[in-house]
Amino acid sequence: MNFDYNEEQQLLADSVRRYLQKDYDFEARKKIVASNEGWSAAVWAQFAEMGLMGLPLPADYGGFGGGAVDLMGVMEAFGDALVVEPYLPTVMAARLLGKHPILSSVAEGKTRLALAHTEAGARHRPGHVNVVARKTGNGWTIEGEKKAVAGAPIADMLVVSAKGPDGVALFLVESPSAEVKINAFRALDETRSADIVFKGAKAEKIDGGLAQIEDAIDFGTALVCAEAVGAMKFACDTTLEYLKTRKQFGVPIGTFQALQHRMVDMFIAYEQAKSMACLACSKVDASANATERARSVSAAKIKISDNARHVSQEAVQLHGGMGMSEEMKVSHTFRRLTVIAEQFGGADYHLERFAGLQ
Amino acid sequence: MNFDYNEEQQLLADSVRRYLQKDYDFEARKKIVASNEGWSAAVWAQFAEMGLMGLPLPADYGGFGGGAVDLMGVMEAFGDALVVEPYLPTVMAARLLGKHPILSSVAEGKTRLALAHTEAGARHRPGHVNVVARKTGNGWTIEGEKKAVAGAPIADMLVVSAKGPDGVALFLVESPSAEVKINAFRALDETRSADIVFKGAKAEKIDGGLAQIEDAIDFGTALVCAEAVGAMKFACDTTLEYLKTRKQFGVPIGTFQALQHRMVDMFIAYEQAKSMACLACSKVDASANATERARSVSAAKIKISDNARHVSQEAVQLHGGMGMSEEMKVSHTFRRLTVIAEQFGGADYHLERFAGLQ
Amino acid sequence: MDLNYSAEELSFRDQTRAWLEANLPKDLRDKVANYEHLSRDDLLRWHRILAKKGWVAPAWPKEWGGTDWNVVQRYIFEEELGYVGSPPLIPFGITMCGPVLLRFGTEAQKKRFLPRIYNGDDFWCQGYSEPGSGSDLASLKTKAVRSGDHYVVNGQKIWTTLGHYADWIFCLVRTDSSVEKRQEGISFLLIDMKTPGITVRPLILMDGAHEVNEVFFEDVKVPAENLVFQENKGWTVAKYLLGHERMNTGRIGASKRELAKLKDFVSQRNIVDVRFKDRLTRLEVELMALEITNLRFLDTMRRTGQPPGADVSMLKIKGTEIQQGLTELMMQAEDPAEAAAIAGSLGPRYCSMRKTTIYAGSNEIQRNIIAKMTLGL
Amino acid sequence: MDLNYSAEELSFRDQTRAWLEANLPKDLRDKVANYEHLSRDDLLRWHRILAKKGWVAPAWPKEWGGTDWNVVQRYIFEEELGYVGSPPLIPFGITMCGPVLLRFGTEAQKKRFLPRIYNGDDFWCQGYSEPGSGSDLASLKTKAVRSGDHYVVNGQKIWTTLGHYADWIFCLVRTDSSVEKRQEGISFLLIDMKTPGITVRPLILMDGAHEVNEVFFEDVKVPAENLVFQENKGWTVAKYLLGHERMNTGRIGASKRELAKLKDFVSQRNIVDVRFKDRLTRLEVELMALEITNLRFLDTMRRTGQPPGADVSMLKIKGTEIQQGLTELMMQAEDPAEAAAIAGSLGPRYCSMRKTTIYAGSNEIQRNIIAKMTLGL
Repeated sequence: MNFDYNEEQQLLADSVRRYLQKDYDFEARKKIVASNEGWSAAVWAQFAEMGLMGLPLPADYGGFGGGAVDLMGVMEAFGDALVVEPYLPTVMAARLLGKHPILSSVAEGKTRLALAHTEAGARHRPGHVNVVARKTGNGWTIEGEKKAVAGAPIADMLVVSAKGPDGVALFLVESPSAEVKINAFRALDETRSADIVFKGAKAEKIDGGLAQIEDAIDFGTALVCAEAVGAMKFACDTTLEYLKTRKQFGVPIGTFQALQHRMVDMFIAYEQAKSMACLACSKVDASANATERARSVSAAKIKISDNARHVSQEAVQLHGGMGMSEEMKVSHTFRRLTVIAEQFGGADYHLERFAGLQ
Repeated sequence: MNFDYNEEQQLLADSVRRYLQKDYDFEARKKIVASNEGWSAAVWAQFAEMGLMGLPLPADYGGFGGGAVDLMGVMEAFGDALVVEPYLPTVMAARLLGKHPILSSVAEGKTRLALAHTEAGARHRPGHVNVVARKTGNGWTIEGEKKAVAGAPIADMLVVSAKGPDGVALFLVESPSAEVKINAFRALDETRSADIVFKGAKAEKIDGGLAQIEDAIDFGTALVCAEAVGAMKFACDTTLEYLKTRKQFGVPIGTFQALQHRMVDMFIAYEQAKSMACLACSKVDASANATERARSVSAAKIKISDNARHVSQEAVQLHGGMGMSEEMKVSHTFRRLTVIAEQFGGADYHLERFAGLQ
Repeated sequence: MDLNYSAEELSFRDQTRAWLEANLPKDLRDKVANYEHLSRDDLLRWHRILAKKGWVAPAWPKEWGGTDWNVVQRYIFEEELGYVGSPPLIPFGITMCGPVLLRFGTEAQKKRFLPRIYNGDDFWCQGYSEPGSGSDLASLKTKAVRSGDHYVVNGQKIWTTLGHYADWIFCLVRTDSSVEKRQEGISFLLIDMKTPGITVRPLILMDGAHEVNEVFFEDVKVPAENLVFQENKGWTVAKYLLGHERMNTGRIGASKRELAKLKDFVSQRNIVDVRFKDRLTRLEVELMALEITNLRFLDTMRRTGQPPGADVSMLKIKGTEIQQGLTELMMQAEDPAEAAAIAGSLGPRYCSMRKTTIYAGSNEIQRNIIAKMTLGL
Repeated sequence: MDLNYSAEELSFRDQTRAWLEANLPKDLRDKVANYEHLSRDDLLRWHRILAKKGWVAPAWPKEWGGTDWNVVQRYIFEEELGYVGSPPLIPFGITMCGPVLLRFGTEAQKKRFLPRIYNGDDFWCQGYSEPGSGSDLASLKTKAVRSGDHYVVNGQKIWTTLGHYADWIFCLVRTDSSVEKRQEGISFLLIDMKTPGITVRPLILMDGAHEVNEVFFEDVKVPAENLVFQENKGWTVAKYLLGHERMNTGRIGASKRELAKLKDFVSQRNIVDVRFKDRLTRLEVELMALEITNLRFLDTMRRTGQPPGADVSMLKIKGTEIQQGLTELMMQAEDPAEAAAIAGSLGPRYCSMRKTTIYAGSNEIQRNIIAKMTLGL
């Protein structure tokens, strides 16, 4: 039993945190979000430089073979700083690429990926795939529409799930192209996302099917739990700071007991969420089977969804009008936590899934 | 639009309240609950004397033809005083007796009734009836088991639902007898109840079937909503009083803001519950059809169940240890509200029912 | 007991509804339905349509354009406005400045300002909150110093809703800093927004909308005739305003419209998850309860002729919780694959509605009020 | 990061569990499982079984019978006790009076009392709360006046758990009323319950159980040698006790057992309502989270060797909320037709569990503690 990060994990998390504090403060982030591209190539290069891109990749491709726990501290730091670069989409998609040679380029920070899986009406059910893959000569083509693909406007390659002759399979597709139409938008949390129309796009078949997709989504869910913990920590800390400094009626508003008790409940919600993020990441790395992994991830996501909503709403409320202002970072943390609450399925979806895995 | 009781309703409610304050205070009630019988014949006689028994009965049988709204003020007073006499079982059963001659005796306070309808596994679904009625010569006999029949140990006659040759029908049965075995118990709210075994009990068929049973249960549910409002009012008032008088750290605990806000939420919960009790009683009396009635009653019961639980739990919590003591009336109000929350179905049941009545 | 409106009230409601349905311009209705930005012109256009009909200030005395409606009729009218989905009637002129002038203004002030408010010639905003004074209004610091026939105002207001549209602002300002009781050194001033020295800076909220502002005053000269009531008695005016008309803070009409829309959406999307449906039902029930509670207050008010007590604060608490709940459910009802739609409209609206439990006296302040005034704690 | 126990810890757990399974008498286990009343003899019988094994006071120093287990082993042991469904180990002797004597007692006091506590010869209870002093302990009024070689005690204690079983009571009493700081006039006294002048009056709780009492002191003579630590320094002792060992306030083992039972019950009754199952899942998840949170505290404690901070109060808050939630769900799971069963056992248990958020420092007090000590508010 040990809840510490090991030395490498801690060093990495610390250096990421230091870097973000220096070069990714709220003002710097604001500029990135407002830019046309909505992400920073310089930041991405720095991530690669620090080894973040290679961290979860196989050693043969310049990676370190890290698991979810190895990424936890990084994701917490990202949640704190509200990083908008498509790190999570890239590592999720990379997880599905096995030992594909492109991973070397990913590790070097030269290639960004996205996982094009979500479709209209799926509501998070992983098997809901209507995009079609057809064999053509010695290759494949993809036809159909994917929705809300995180990081897609920034990605060079897409990992696409599609129904082939033998069921759901995975394909690698270049993006964008004449056959891959990217309808980009800025999501509620200010990351870039896209709906994608594939019109006979050329594709390379890669190994893996539904089981691998579920594994990648559980991996991503566990990481987003860790990111949520970082964001909640910021929300709690900044709210506490506000309660201590904001004065009304001649005293800090943190002297009012009703607000104290609500602050305590936020703090407990954060601690309970953190515990479940530890569980999810650990089990993604070390579960005996997919059911155990899925149960732990769903249990974690139930708590993270409930508590992300609770903490984000209370953080804004306890800030009063200031919490509503775009100029306050906490309002952006609110938006990110709002998205996280439903990302990869909200509490409803995971309650259903958990109950089905008894 | 008018939320007042009319003059007769107000006079009656006031006189019931005065009587209960005088002769049914907490100490008097304690003795009644502790008695072998678990009810007071003198109190019952007084109810009859005041016209409460006749109130909902037809004029031809010594009654006043009153509806749920006419009984509201009475039920609120009963909820305040935690009356354990089987008034509700009697008036619910009487509602099913149409113009049966026995009603004269009910109006005079000479006959108590109970509605034997609930069966194991029914979970409030009104059509779940397995007790059987068989035609024998010129009469009927009843066979089977009813559960948790409120007021049954005290009742002289039972209105029993049973499956006859033409579906669910209603029967009048004397109780107890060699063929009607009463297994009495004291319910969690200190009222008397019984499981009943019918072994070929002689029965008189009366008019009505499932529709009438649903009507009677909606009537009873609306009344229990009103009773809950009376009990919640007491819980709020006594808790507020406690907050004002109990001192800790040199000041009344009601000066602590966290407790103030929780007291306010109790108070609002009571007001919202009261509004829904008004709706339920009004609609029971004046709905255009059974669906409208059922929707209103279920809507009310959802709110009453949620708020009864909230108010009762908070009342005990804010009383600290004292709220746990049997010597404090509020602990008995807690028990009654706990039962009310599930009586005639809790929020879950009525959410399901409400959704089915769109 | 009768929970229904009388035949006369029903007929009033039907007529009101029919007129509103017929006279609310389609483009405005669509903008409201789609939560689109409403321009100054949009707001004034609707204001003037109502003014022309004589319905823009129902609570004013008949001589100034009021309708002579009783409290129930006024309530019905406002709920119908919400239900039909009209643009909001900006309260600063009609329901704030107007009543203040009617109660405390000089004849000259009334004649000068009331008709222009009524006809939508002047757009008003409110200068109450300051960076250091939110819930604790009496701590305000914006200073007005008398100098001959005018005041010189210096300071800053914040959260000034639609200040960037406004022609006039009514302000609480400090005219005496020496008094021990802070409430006793405050005055109520009317200030022309075109006066030199006034700067309006947008405060963008997290939904990206420009709705509120900071307003800075630097040596702003305000004619002394723009003082309302007596110098240093502004707190009396402010209190009158706060207690004035709080029968519609539940916004039940608007929430009914949102609920109906949500139900439509749910049946189009064929959402059958019992979890979602339960939340929807609980919100519907909460709204039913709130409407009846509101009518109970109204009934008491009509019967006693007395303004409602502090417990009317519960309408604001419950009403805003319901509004927030509705936007949250709407967002959850949407297919998560439609993230673009969520980012475009539902999400920002959810964000925006968080303000309802903060503004106009935060729900914490409302609970303090009930605790103190109603419960005696 | 590794959330699992080490191989050694797992083996310790398995051995502990196996021994408890084998040595917990069936009649006691059944009584606990059925929430039946436990007599003084029941409690002492189990106490003595553990004492004989050497496991009744794991945290005590080895010389007085302790086990030398580390914090993790002690935690595992207590959770296993809860999970197996053992009768409660009454804390007043072993985990309250014992540690106080070990820290503050004279050699004579240790020799006189500790072995009898260990062996279950004396049954102890706690005399802290008074009718006027609940959360505000320092306001206590029970007086002890020194008179020669003894104190004369007058006053009243309340909520004295199992006082009617007790041979001894440890009390906080006021020995100096003149001091300005109330905490400075309090002393810690050991009192033989057989001393003349002591009356124990049952306080029946709403579940009908006799568990707590009022204890009245009328000119009760207590030998001065029964003073622990210095006169007027009792508050030091009390604070030590409050901060002593709070690693198991979450009662996770017991809640796991209740959860397993509830799941059994649900599958027997074939309850498929998604509403009920969701509540069950959320409780299960909350319990999982609490267990990990608890282990995180434990890990920190083991690593740093420091006692936990005030934030450990969250274990009590969440643990009691879970316990209450479980009893509430259990009652809802039962067929409402089984009202007799609800009245007989489930209902009283639900009533009884309401006390968990009140006793041992109410959850409001726990929130105050976290706000002040951890958050610095």
